[in-house]
Amino acid sequence: MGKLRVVHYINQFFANIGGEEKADFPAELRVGEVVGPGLAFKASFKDEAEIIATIVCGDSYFNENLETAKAQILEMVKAQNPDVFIAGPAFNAGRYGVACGTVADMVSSELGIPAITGMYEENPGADMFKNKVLTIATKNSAAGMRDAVAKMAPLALKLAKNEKIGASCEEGYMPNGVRVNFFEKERGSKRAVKMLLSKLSGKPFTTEYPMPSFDRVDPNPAVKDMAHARVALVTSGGIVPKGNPDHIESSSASHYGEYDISGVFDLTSDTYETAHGGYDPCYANQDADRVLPVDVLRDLEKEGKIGKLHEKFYTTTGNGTSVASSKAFAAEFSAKLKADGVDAVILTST
Amino acid sequence: MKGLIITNNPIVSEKFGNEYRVEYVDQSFEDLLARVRDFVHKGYVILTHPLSGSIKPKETPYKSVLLSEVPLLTGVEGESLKLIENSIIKAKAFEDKTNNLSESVLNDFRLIDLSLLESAL
Amino acid sequence: MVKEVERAGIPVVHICTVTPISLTVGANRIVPAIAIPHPLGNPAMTAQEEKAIRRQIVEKALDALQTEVSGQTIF
Amino acid sequence: MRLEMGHIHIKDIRFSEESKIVDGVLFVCEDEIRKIVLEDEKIKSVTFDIAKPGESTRITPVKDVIEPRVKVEGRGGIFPGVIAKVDTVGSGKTYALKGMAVVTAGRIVGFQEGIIDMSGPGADYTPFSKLINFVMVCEPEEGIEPHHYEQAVRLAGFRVAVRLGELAKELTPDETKVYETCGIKEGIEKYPDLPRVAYVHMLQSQGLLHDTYVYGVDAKKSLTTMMSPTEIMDGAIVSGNCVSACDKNTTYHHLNNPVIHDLFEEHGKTLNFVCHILTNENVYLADKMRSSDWTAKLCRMLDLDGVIVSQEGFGNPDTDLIMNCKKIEAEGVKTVIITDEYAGRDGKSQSLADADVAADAVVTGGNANQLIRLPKLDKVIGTLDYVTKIAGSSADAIMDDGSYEVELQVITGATNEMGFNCLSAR
Repeated sequence: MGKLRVVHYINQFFANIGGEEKADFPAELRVGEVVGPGLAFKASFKDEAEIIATIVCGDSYFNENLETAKAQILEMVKAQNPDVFIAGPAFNAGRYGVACGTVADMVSSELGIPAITGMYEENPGADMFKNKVLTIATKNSAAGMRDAVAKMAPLALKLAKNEKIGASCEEGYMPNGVRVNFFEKERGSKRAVKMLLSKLSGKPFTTEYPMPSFDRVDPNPAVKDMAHARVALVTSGGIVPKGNPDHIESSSASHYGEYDISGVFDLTSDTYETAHGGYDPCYANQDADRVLPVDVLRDLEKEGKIGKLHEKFYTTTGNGTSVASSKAFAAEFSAKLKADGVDAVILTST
Repeated sequence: MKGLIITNNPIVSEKFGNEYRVEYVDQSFEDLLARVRDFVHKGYVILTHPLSGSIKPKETPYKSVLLSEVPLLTGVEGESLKLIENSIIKAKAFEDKTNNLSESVLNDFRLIDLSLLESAL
Repeated sequence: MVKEVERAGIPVVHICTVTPISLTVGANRIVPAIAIPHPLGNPAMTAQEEKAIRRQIVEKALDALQTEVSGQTIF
Repeated sequence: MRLEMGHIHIKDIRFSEESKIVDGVLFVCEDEIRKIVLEDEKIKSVTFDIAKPGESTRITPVKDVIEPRVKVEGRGGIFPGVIAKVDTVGSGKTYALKGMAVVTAGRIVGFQEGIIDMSGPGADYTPFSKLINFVMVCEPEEGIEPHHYEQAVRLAGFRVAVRLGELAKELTPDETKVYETCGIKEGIEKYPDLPRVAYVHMLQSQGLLHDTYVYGVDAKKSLTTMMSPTEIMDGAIVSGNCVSACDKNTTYHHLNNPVIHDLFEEHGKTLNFVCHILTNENVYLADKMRSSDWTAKLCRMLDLDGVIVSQEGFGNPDTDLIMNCKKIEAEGVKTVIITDEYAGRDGKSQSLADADVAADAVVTGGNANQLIRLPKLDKVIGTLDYVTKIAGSSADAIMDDGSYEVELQVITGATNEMGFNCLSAR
């Protein structure tokens, strides 16, 4: 069959259009053109693959018109129908990295076309997308272009040919939480002795299984004027309207619920219940206020102790739901709460 | 009574029925762990590891767990809850292989589960 | 979940039973709840007593939201 | 303690009228060996077979793998407190028959553990596909209780390995290696500026089919203890564990403990290999607290700088492993832990049943849930009717071409947690 078909996504800087001052450059499809880093990919592909089109898009244009830019780029890629989609490499450019991750994730999840990107591990886009898109770890500047392409090109070909992808340290992509077996050159005990000697002498070493780390987030400043604050309720205790209209699963929830409680002053056994499968549900089903204190907050609202109880509350079942999905739910509804002008959140969990 | 045994293994409840308080539940491996969690939520402390034995969860249908005789007055014991929640997550990672097991195989699994519990009594 | 609310710039208080779990989950403002199946209530009490207990917990949560904290703090 | 270990390379194994070793070929008299096995009336019958690397042969269900050795000089005999009488071993001279093993196989309990494929993709995942295996397939007497029958097969395996080892007593080894460790004070004086390092060896100890024996003593009955790293080379530790084929330590693993070997390689050069600490993995949580407290206390009392910790088994021992790691690090002693992972068939589940930030240096033997297709092989030594029941394989595991799609956890030694293999994961 012919050469594998590749579509390459780059920003205004790598397309030699300009720097920040040209970041509003709108998304543009250049069919049959190989631009900037594309040339390095072309050299690496030799006759196995070819870049059939390059999409150029300014970082500001992308971030400020997110939905339209995403839709435009999706159409462009769909029309070209490549075997694999490459975004970047973005190195340490934050907005470009996020854009690369977003389009690569979009192309693979919505079009089913395999996609990869590459950036420096401290690029904000890395944490956001490394678990969704194969992201090659690159150096922190374009000086690392040769090394980045040397890793991205072969991985892109493997994806295009649907070949088995090796472990993160074999292929050079950032660990994405998926454990892949491979054979080391030295046996485990030898590696353990070397690792211990490095640890004892204070030299750097790389653990082969990073413990699930609990990253910290700094606390927000305190609420100054609670009497005028809009307070919202969130729970992982699975409180839902009677009958669980959106069928939130009792464990490993795949989505969260958003429900309106304007005009609701008390949760009763025939209006609310729990969908949570991780604890004895009878108490919550008798009186859901025991998990979601709507009754007390309405009193406090009446007495002027708080400004307003936000009319929407968000709920899911924290039982067995993977860290990644509960993180995604919370990121989504927190944005909504922020947009609705919520000043503080009370989160209850069982 | 010297402790609370939660088990879905008939020979465990037969053997220790009078010596220990036994909560026999005729349910699956995972449901058994959920039952243990309900007791932990009431303040009972776990005394034997819910994933004892290298026979994998849902490869053997049987599991027996020893809990403290009485619940703590101060509410849920953090370590026990962490232990049972992690055990439930781990058990989920395994395929259920307990359908159509012959009686002799089930009998051996019951014996092993009993021996694992006995090593702690 | 509590970390994502904090990350979005909204002060958040986590009412939960087992503080070690919420410590590992990374909450900054923590108010201990009564029990897992009924974090803000106690079925053994009368309805009035139960609502009074609930109010105490919610008020403590509101206090926590109005208190500056530098790291994980149990109220 | 000083031990001279002589290696005698076995090139081939053949049946013959008289058991002897000539020019690296082991001749075995089947009747003589059968008598040794059937000394125990709980074993009804035994059949023998030989499996060589590269043959289209599958051995299953495998219970234990043992390397024949013999004490030539020095105190005690091989497998002290089990076969030989109790005496402190680990000094003098010992010979080992290398390149071969005695493999005990046959039904012990309803389900069955462990496959060794001598060729095909399965061979890459077990060290025993590289050895010439002398396989003994046992059948139980009617009505024998599993406890007693498991012990009978275990001891029969050791008796055969000891008998074969004795054949080498008068030979001269092809190669000799000397292992020497010294007392605490002597070590400090001899290696004043080398870091003091020990091996914390967690032994499976949870009950029937899950036990390990130290000088014949069931490990679950003992608090943490320590011994010279050469004692294990004379069989001071034997396996009674025949569950979870991929990460159980066979007696072969104990005799050829890789952590001890690789620490000896560095002994006197980059580190001072102080001692071999033994601790268990009991079911009872209070035992776990006691043993891990005791292990950390020993590390502190010995003024160690660092330890390597290895575990054995799934789930329950993860708790001990993390407890040991946390408490040893809290004593200011650096740790590296070796484990395997059960990260699900898709590799996305939580690998261990416990975690702690102190465990920042981990070596992994791979994900035991990884699926692998084992082709149909021409010859089976043992029985196949349990293979779909083996841990990690489901009923639909048998494909139309007779091959099996199973998890790595059914292959003996695949994800060993002492670091015996090169398999890893990221």
